[in-house]
Amino acid sequence: MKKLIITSENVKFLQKINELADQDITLCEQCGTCSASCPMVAEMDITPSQLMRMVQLGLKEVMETKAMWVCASCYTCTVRCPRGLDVAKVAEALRQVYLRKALDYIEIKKIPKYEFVSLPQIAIVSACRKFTG
Amino acid sequence: MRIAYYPGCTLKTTAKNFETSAIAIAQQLGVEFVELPRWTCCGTVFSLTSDDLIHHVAPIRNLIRVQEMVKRKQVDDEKRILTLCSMCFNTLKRSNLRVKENIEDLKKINNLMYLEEDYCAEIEVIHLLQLLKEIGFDKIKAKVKNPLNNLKVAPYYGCMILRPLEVGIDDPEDPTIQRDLLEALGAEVIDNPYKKVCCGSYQTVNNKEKVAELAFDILTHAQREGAEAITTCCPLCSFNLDFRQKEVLKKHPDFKQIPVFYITQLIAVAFGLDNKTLGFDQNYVDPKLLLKNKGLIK
Amino acid sequence: MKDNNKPKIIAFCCNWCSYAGADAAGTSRLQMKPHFRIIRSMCSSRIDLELILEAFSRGAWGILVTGCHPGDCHYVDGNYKTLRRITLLKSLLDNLGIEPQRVRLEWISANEGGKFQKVVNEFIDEIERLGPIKEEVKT
Amino acid sequence: MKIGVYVCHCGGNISEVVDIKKVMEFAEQQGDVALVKDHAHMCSDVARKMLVDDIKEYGLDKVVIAACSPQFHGRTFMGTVEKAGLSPYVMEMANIREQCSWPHYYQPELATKKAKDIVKMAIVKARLDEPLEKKTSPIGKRVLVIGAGIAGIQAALDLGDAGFKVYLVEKEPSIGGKMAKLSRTFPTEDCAACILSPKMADVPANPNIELLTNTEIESISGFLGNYDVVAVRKPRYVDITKCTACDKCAEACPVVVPNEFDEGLSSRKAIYLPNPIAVPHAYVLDDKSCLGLFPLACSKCYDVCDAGAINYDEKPERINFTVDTIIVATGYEIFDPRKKKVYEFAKSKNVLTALDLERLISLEAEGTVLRPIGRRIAFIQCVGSRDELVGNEYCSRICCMYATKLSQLLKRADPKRDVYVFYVDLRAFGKGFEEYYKRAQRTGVKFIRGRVAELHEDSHTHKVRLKVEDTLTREIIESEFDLVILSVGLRPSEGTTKIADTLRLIKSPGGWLQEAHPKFRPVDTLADGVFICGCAQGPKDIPDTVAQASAAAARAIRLMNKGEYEVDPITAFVDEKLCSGCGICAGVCPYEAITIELKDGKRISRVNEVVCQGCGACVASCPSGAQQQRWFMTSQLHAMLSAALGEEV
Ligand SMILES: Cc1cc2nc3c(=O)[nH]c(=O)nc-3n(C[C@H](O)[C@H](O)[C@H](O)COP(=O)(O)OP(=O)(O)OC[C@H]3O[C@@H](n4cnc5c(N)ncnc54)[C@H](O)[C@@H]3O)c2cc1C
Ligand SMILES: Cc1cc2nc3c(=O)[nH]c(=O)nc-3n(C[C@H](O)[C@H](O)[C@H](O)COP(=O)(O)OP(=O)(O)OC[C@H]3O[C@@H](n4cnc5c(N)ncnc54)[C@H](O)[C@@H]3O)c2cc1C
Ligand code: SF4
Ligand code: SF4
Ligand code: SF4
Ligand code: SF4
Ligand code: SF4
Ligand code: SF4
Ligand code: SF4
Ligand code: SF4
Repeated sequence: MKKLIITSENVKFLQKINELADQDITLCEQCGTCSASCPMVAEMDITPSQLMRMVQLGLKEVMETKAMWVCASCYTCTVRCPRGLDVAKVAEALRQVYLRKALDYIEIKKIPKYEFVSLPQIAIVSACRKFTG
Repeated sequence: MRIAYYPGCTLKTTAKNFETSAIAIAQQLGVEFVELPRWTCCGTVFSLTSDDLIHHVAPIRNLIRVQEMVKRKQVDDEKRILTLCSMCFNTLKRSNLRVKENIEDLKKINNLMYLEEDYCAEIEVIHLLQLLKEIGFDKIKAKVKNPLNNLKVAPYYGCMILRPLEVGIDDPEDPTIQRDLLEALGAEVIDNPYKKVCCGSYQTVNNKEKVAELAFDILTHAQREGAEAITTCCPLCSFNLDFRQKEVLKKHPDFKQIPVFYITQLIAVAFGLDNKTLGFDQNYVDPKLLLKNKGLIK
Repeated sequence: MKDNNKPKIIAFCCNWCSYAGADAAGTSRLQMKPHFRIIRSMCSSRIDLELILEAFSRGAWGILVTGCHPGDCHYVDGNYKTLRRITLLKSLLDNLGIEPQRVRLEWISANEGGKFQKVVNEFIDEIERLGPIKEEVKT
Repeated sequence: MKIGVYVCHCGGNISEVVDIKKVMEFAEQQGDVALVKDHAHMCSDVARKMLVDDIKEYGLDKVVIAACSPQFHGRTFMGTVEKAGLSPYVMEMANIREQCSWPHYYQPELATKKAKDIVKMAIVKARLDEPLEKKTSPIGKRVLVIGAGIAGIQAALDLGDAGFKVYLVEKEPSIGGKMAKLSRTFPTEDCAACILSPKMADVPANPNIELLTNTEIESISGFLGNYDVVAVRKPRYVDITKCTACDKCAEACPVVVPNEFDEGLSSRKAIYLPNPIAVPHAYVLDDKSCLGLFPLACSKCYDVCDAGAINYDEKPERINFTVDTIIVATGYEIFDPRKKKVYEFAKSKNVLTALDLERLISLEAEGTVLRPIGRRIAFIQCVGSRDELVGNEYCSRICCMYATKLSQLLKRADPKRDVYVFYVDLRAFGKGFEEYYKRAQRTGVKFIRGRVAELHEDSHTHKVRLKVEDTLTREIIESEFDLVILSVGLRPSEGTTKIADTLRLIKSPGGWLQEAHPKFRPVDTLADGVFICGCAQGPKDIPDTVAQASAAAARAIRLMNKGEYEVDPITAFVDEKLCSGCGICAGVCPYEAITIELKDGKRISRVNEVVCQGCGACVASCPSGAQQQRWFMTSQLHAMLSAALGEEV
């Protein structure tokens, strides 16, 4: 059994994400609307509502999950949250925390050349913006 | 009427057909797109974090271009900038909203730029669909020479013109703007329950299998309701729904391909414009066969 | 309050919450500095600019206005009126050369004796630091 | 002027700190003070008798009691001086206990000094006190009850039984409200119609109740004890005293329209019986769907009515009456689920509201099957409640329980059914509710924690596919159902909103009627003599509705039973010479007690002293110093300021 101990570190992490995302994540009522609205949820290791819960408790382990990277920033969750929370922004805030350490999530170099030729520019630019620091 | 027009990178390359068809139909409606001089990439996805101002500089710089055009009397519409690409629309509008709502941010962004005049936060960003609605679907209907009778079309909206709420141009849960427009063109409009479901967006770069899966859902649901064609108004949606059909076929060999139009291409067809200018060659699934079968082009 | 070296403070308390809160402080034997006198009104919304200026001109050093917490007003929304009025008044005082912090508005409920004590002691300390209003300002 | 000052020791509570003697000496020096005494316990019988005797013997006309807080013994001493023949408002208390001896226990010298100031403040105020008399106003025994759902019916019956005259006004052609539509009622599952219809029948049988159905309130003016009501009775075109409810007219009528009582699931004729248990039990002609009355286009119903009950020439009738108190019981409406687009209500054949289902089950019990209910059924909770997207943040309080009820009724009727309830939090807080929830679980209803994100009805199969996260297992469920029931929340009814405007009642967030105090005056409003009950005040179930209705009746009786009520005289009044008629005071008064009237061609402010509650806000707002409050005159406050600040007064 894990012991639940919320330390000031956890609180700081929550505050940081709150600040970056300009949200009060504490208000999430864990209704699951975001998860069931998400087109990418099948690809995620934790659901968006779980991601919100982990941030709410300040669990930094959330940084090791895949969900925030799988998020396509489609804002479906955002327009449906009954508490008016912007889950997409929270995912962005988490990505930023990672990327600002000058880390990249994907290696652009690994994308085959022929793909690059046909892909629309906006796809490439946004992928770079979302996945690289 | 001359209006400032922001093309964005994609419309100059993989979505050239979107631009040419849009310019062609606009001409018919008495609107001239005046391309921004020295425009830069908008950044494609607006910066979501509260402390990230630097990524708003590019969009705002483009809006300053409009200010300059207004001063030089290069446009008649003095308050607005038109976009075709949904992503550019979303990015520009969101940045614009941010500085409109937050004077401090506006000041900071103005300070981040050296060579530009200050942005006054008075420009409004609109999408082509909004302009068409404003012109009036009645007026558009009057221009139809070649009604799209019997053509069963399912409009697809994607995310960026619907969400988030403050940016969207229509009801995010039940958008109707393309439906009304297509009805004016005489088409039989099919309501696809997946019309607002995300196509996977930029995940197409590193996870094309998932995007293909989403495209499969979106397209087969439309087909189930009887659709023969899809319309979009975004180069990325278009790519994911059209080009990724190749990937769909790999996984679902029974899948029947379906043409994906830019909405402007169908308007042009209805207006009876010469289809040679409409860039059907740039579409992945050939739309010409369907149009020929329906007697809409020769 | 004839001792000229000690602050003279008037506390306006509304009948329903804050006067009862002051009573509660007393009942609990919470000790306070004595340099204040309470005037009861039915509602904090009775307190106007004229009364406060009158108090200053008669030698008050500071004025404490207390009312029920927002939402608890016995007269629907009297305390909101008070809040608006006091905010306005502070800018006026500034123009008159009276430090705005000489007027303080606090929400104190009937059972918040502890809060009443804390507010009074803090306020007296603060006003003591400011000292009396300068004679020339008074006229 | 003769002022008597009494200093209390409070058995040491005061005298151990404050030097009583010094305070007495100080008081003696003050002008107009004719007598100074002390006592160990001023509140004791002996001391109060002494006070009465002194007033008479020395001819005192003002009294200052330096003792405890007026909150503690103010009423006591007001009563005492009143006994001696003085106005209770010439007694002032100097609070030298709670606000002097107790909080300054360790500073006896400063406390004594402060006690002197406090006594002086009371003396200078007393000097300016006017002998106000407590006023009384007569009050009769007539009550208006607006709305005849279960709340209005209960209140009217309680009042009628207690011998009060009741006008019960209902805008619909029958009484009963929403409860009449329900199947069974949680948690005991009594049949709603079976327990309601005897109560409905009691209404016309009660000689003290005047029932006005098909009637709306046009205006209400006046105040407690004197509310003038104008009501308008809409034409029913059927004489309720003649109609035998034989149904011949409806049989003959060619017009078929949706039946609102069955939520549009069934149909009715243009002339119809509002519902099977309708009271009055008479038909009504719906002139909006009738083929036409002016000029008459059909008359089929008239031709077949043997009772001669139909009269096409009926006109709206204006009814005037006066009442002393008012009870508002105008109820609720269900949330319109079309506003929640993701649930595709109205677009889908197999997405219904819970109220629709109540009707289906009731009708099935009566032997009418309007549509199949199916095997797989899902309930979606919190539709239109707890949802910022639709602007309703509140919990509707009853939908968890009615879903618990309806789901198990369906499951028990056919145990082969799969019944699911998708909830966010299951709120089963009432008496017997948790046990009832457990019973539903035992019956086999599956409760899954998650808010349904979206649904879609297949255009071919008409199965409804919904998506939801089971937030306890974090699995995303996508599943198909034959029928989806939306557990819609409650909204204040249109009638409630209208009456709030007519009576100028305050609304709480969500638009419900605001009670005077959420704990201690739950059925009072801030308008004297106006009470609220049932769902007009907020979402609630039938037991709570009925409890509030009886409470409202009791609160109304409390006011009316004495025949008169006391009006506190510490009201505002206007010095007409100073008033400029600017109207600022009228704008700040929370009770709209102030009107601006023309007098000799000049606009002046007038305070209705029966309505004024004495907050003093108007006084503070008046730029001309024309508005004053009795017992808190500006002159009195100034005098107290001077005394407090050590000036000579
Ligand atoms: C689907 C559903 C199931 C329910 N099941 C249960 C249950 O099992 N058990 C339970 O305890 N509760 C249940 N309830 C709750 C129950 O319906 C309410 O508690 C109860 O009906 C409230 O009664 P009311 O008199 O306050 O309001 P209403 O029933 O709404 O009555 C208000 C009356 O006032 C009239 N009116 C409105 N405005 C005016 C006006 N301006 N002038 C004149 N007349 C006016 C209306 O016509 C109506 O007749 C359920 C509710 C719903 C929606
Ligand atoms: C921890 C806690 C917190 C709460 N917080 C809130 C809150 O924030 N808000 C809220 O609304 N409610 C709150 N409540 C609930 C609230 O306390 C009750 O609703 C309320 O006190 C009930 O009052 P009562 O008069 O019915 O019962 P009680 O307070 O129990 O009074 C019953 C009285 O009857 C006397 N008595 C009993 N038997 C006899 C007898 N045979 N003869 C003579 N006298 C008898 C008892 O001595 C007692 O004085 C809280 C309750 C608890 C336990
Ligand atoms: S929809 Fe909103 S409230 Fe519900 S779980 Fe997601 S973030 Fe939390
Ligand atoms: S924004 Fe991201 S998390 Fe939200 S629904 Fe879209 S993909 Fe899912
Ligand atoms: S009157 Fe008040 S102060 Fe005097 S004995 Fe009674 S309780 Fe104590
Ligand atoms: S026919 Fe006449 S008596 Fe019979 S129900 Fe109709 S109105 Fe009543
Ligand atoms: S007159 Fe009207 S109500 Fe009567 S039968 Fe004809 S249509 Fe029906
Ligand atoms: S009672 Fe239950 S279903 Fe209704 S709003 Fe409250 S939590 Fe939601
Ligand atoms: S004292 Fe208060 S209630 Fe009375 S008239 Fe003035 S504002 Fe209205
Ligand atoms: S605010 Fe004063 S001057 Fe103006 S109408 Fe009221 S009483 Fe008269």
